Amino acid sequence: MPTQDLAPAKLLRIYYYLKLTRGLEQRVIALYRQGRITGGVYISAGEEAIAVGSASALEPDDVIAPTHRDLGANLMKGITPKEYLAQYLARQTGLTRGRDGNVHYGDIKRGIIGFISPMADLLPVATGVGLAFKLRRERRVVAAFFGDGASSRGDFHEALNLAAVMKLPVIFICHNNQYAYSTPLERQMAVEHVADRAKAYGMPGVTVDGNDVLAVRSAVALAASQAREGGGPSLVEGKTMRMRGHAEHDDASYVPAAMLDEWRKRDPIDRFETYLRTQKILDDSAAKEIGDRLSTEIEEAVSYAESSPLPDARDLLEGVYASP
Amino acid sequence: MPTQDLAPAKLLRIYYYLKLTRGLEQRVIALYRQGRITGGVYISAGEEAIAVGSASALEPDDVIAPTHRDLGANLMKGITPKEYLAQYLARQTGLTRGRDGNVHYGDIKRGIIGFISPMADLLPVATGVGLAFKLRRERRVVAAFFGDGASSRGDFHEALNLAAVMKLPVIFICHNNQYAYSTPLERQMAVEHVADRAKAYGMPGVTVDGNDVLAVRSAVALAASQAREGGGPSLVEGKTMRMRGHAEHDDASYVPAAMLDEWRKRDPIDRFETYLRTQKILDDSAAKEIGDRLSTEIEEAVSYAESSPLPDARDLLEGVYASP
Amino acid sequence: MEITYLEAIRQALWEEMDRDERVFMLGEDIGVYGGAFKITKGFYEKFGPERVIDTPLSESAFVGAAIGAALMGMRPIVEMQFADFIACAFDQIVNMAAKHHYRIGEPVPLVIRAPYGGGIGAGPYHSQCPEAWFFHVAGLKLVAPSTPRDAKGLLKASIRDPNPVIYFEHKYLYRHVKGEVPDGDHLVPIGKAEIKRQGSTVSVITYGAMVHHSLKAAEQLMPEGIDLEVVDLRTLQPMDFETIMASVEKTGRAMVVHEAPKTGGIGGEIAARLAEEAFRCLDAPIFRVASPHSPVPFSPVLEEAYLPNADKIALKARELARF
Amino acid sequence: MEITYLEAIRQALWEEMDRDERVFMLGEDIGVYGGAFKITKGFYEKFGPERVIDTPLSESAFVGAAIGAALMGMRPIVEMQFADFIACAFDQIVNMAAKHHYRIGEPVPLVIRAPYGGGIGAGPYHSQCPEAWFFHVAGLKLVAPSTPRDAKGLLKASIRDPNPVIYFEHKYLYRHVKGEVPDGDHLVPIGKAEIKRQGSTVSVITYGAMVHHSLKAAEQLMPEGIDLEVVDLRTLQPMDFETIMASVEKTGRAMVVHEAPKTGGIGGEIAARLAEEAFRCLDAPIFRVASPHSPVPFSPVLEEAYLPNADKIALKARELARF
Ligand SMILES: Cc1ncc(C[n+]2csc(CCOP(=O)(O)OP(=O)(O)O)c2C)c(N)n1
Ligand SMILES: Cc1ncc(C[n+]2csc(CCOP(=O)(O)OP(=O)(O)O)c2C)c(N)n1
Ligand SMILES: [Mg+2]
Ligand SMILES: [Mg+2]
Repeated sequence: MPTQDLAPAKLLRIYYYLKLTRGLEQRVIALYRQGRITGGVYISAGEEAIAVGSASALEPDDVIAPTHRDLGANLMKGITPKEYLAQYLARQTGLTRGRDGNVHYGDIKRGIIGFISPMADLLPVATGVGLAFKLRRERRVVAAFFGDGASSRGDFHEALNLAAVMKLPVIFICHNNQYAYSTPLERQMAVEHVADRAKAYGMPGVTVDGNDVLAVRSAVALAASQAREGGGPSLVEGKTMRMRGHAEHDDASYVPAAMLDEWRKRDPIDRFETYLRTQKILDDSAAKEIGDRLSTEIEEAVSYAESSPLPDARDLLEGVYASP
Repeated sequence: MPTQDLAPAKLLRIYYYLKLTRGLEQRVIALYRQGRITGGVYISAGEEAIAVGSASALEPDDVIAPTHRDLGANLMKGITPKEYLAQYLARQTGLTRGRDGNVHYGDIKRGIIGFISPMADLLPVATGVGLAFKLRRERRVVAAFFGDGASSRGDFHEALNLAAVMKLPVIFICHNNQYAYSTPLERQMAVEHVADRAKAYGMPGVTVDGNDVLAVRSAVALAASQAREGGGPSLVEGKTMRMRGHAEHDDASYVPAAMLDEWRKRDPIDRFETYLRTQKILDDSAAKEIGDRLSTEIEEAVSYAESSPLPDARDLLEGVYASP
Repeated sequence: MEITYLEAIRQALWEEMDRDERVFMLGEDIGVYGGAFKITKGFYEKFGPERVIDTPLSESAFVGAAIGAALMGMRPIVEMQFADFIACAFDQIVNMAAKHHYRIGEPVPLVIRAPYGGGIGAGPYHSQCPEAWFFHVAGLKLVAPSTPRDAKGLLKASIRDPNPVIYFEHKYLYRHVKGEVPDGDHLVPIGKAEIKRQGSTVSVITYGAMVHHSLKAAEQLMPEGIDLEVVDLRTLQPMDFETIMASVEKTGRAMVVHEAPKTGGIGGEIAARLAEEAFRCLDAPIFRVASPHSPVPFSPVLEEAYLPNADKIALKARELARF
Repeated sequence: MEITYLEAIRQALWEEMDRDERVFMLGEDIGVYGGAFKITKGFYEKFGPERVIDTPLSESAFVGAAIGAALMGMRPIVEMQFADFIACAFDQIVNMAAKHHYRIGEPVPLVIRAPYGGGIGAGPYHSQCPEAWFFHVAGLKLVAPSTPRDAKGLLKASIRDPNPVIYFEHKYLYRHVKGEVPDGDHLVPIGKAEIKRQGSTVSVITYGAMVHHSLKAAEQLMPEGIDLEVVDLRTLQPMDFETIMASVEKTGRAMVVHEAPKTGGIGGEIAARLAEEAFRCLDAPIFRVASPHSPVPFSPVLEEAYLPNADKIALKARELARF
């Protein structure tokens, strides 16, 4: 872990969001197995440090354009466990009021561009957010997340190029989790690092240990401060591993077991917890207290979601267009 | 000029096609000014060496996917001046029988994929040609041309990535002619060389003097021999200059005059002619003989085109679908 | 033996891959994984990685590559993971594939398999019916079977067709529909509709999953003396207007049913042609039953309200019969 | 004073840029060069490089960027160099821009200017009428003015609309059509058709360049006692069906005219709605005059045969009047 001058409160905040992310997703998996979730389930287990580390490096009025594995970042931007679970249960109280499902939600007021399925589509959109900041002389940045698979799409290229040419305050952050659905990295690209792709745009590209939350945080913080100073965009790649199937229906039998074993040892939350303990920032009782708090929050969220009303079919056609 | 072991006949063939390209296009400009052309006119003056040098490095059964500035390559692949002019005059004898115009033509039997307007669209298509070669174990390659502007499109990225991952026998050849319509390079990309973009794909990327026909030829020949041996794709960038407007309606007043003056001194045909003369491969009488032959050919082509019938409106709907 | 719609597609692919070396497949996760819907399960093992190609995540590139391979005489089959992502390859399809033969005179034999449609609780990005986007584009053929028999026969015909064909396979039908499929080299010609149920009161012109809902509506209405004729288009482009006309001439009443939104859907074209060409034999207005003008909602409550179904079809058919 | 259609567009852009700081433009070659059609000539000098942005050649990125800027409260106007290239941004438009408000409840105020249409001898890639691709997509508004007055008023209204609007500006009209435009802050509301010519025999429902051809056909037919009513849709989505209905109720005869190919065109929807909702007042079949099912050919000989024009409209209108 790179030593960083972070106050214990900040470190504990990171710890809290890592644990909240993991806890919420584990709960969703359990609900899924019980048939209580509507639709598929996308989990970020093992790669929470990228979402949380990145979001922890941002200012409150910065914006994120998340992927389907960025629950941690969404939570840090203010999405509540209740909203998240109500979304997974397709309730009226969910973030899209049942119009869209699972990880497809956002709220621009809280600085979150709603994720959509077509991979990499949010990268041009994030570029436009950066453009708005630049035109209005705001010292804000936007963090745009994407997967290794998404980096093969044309929209990735067009967005990074546009951001670089216009020197926009965008941080492109890659979850390199070794797979895109069943497709391993070597069938996705012929370069070693996704960060190598930055060279095509004349922007800095760095590769960090994506399972080291403070390493992610510091790389993103650096990129953010450059962006804020008018230095233009950067690409930050976090190497990590997708520890579950693409979605919960997928047993991921195409992933070698040894690979998972190897990565399990590098679990980002375990590592960070160990670090906090060695730094004497966390002890058993503090950990227990946080754990209890999280359990309560999560269970409250489950009850909230389950007792929330379903959408009303009479609203079906409401809001197809915005009214003036 | 890099010394290459090229027999004089080969060098004279290159010279011939350079001159034919220039001569035909000059004739088209004259016809355009007289109002005898249907539609716009796209000229490759000043960058003929890229098309001709590249095509001269290919084997007869290799395939090209040209841009709108690759007349020289099309001619070397067998397009005749008559067909070319009939196309510009939108005649029934043109390569598309009046269905499409100017530089939008091709003939797969002669190894030419028909160019279409959306920039970079042919790059994925060329990749598929390379895929067919690979699947059938044919030792053929495909040369896919594109402009500096086209390199900003998503299809460029997706195609180069796919070709690299699959190690396909494709040579991606860039006319870096400093402008995309009115847009100068620095508004198109934040890297110095288009060839830098090869680094994102793990393929070789080389930059050559695009106004040196033999330099282009040898770079493409090298890339072709690697591709033929299973070494996968390469990117070859020829630095050149678009010496006229984007099309003939465009006076290109946005291009600094000094820039044109500078590049005019590096005219690829003048330079190659000087080289041939110093090498004693060409003298006044040989040059005159070639010039006369070209004039005759070109004028015959003009007459042919002008006396060719217009398409017949009754055929309008013929061939929308291929019949089994 | 009855097989599923999914198995019918699988068989068609298998037989064509086996029959013709030029046929190969490309798409995301179709190899080792066997595809998001497991349609190509076992193909990688049988035909090898060269003919069952896992591509990078780049729809435009692999559709473009399929076009290039087709131009060189291959017979590529592209799998879209979901039809919704065909939007990412739109330019290659409409500008390159569709126009090439008209412009240059060279065939582009290419099949794009597009798993489409809703009713599976999958929301706005995994439920769309995008066939109308392509219906307006000359040079493309569009196929949308409703039964295992048609699914198999039409896919084989599509693979052998010298044109770019978009093959719309309905995700809801994959495992919900079973049926007999003739043995041997079973082909269903592109461009031929089929009367899936003879009837005398109202012609229901439909395709895809809505064929089944229409047949169900017909059963509901029988006791009321309303006898629906269900015309399954099977091919959307070129459309078999003769069969439609013959049916409407017989019944004098027509309704079009599709799952795609009504506005701008294919039903508009059918109704418009009937309003022009069958004016004299129409005894009643032409009705359309289709989804409303909105994205496909995710929540089952909303999706249920959104999608046409047997009840909604029966309701309109009753109204039409009584007109 | 009469101004051209092109000048009307220019004025609308200028006034809105002047009025509202949040309005800015992006596209290829719109800055120093002033755009392929010179519509933004002088804007770069007046409003500067930050508000008149020359982008790299990447339609998907700059449409996506416009969406992002719109989400942040800006009012971006995108110029497609030619409408044909909108295919390259299709996914961003239909999957991101169109669905965002329904899903998330946030407005996406965005205008995409699409110079479209043929009749200028420009062939398959610079002549397309792609409006039907988007007509089927909920969440988009589509506007297609025919006169300088409407061009200006509708563009200003589009820029102020909180939804993604595709503004189809017809290239043939740019310099071929002149007309008066009211002074001051002239707005034409989105969603309102206009009767461009009152008539009693046949309702011609049309838009874009075909409005002018229809008016010409009306003049041709006057001496024959055939009196066309020309309904200019002006907005395609949402469509002003009330005005269409009122006209058809009056005349009892309807034909739809558009330049886009007939199959799958917007005319199908209009005819279908009439066949359902105006059945009782129709005295004759509904005709459609539109381009055939092929790419737009390049040769003027072929394009002339391809495009609808006053003669072709008059021919069909005569047939309809006599029915
Ligand atoms: C354009 C597009 N094509 C296909 C898909 C189907 N799909 C969903 S996620 C996925 C893999 C994404 O891989 P990656 O970008 O590495 O993200 P990860 O899931 O590994 O986090 C695919 C192919 C999609 N969503 N979008
Ligand atoms: C996708 C797309 N967008 C816009 C255009 C309009 N256009 C035609 S050529 C051109 C510039 C091309 O620049 P470049 O690729 O550098 O080729 P060059 O003309 O300089 O040879 C543009 C913008 C197009 N043809 N395709
Ligand atoms: Mg991944
Ligand atoms: Mg250029």
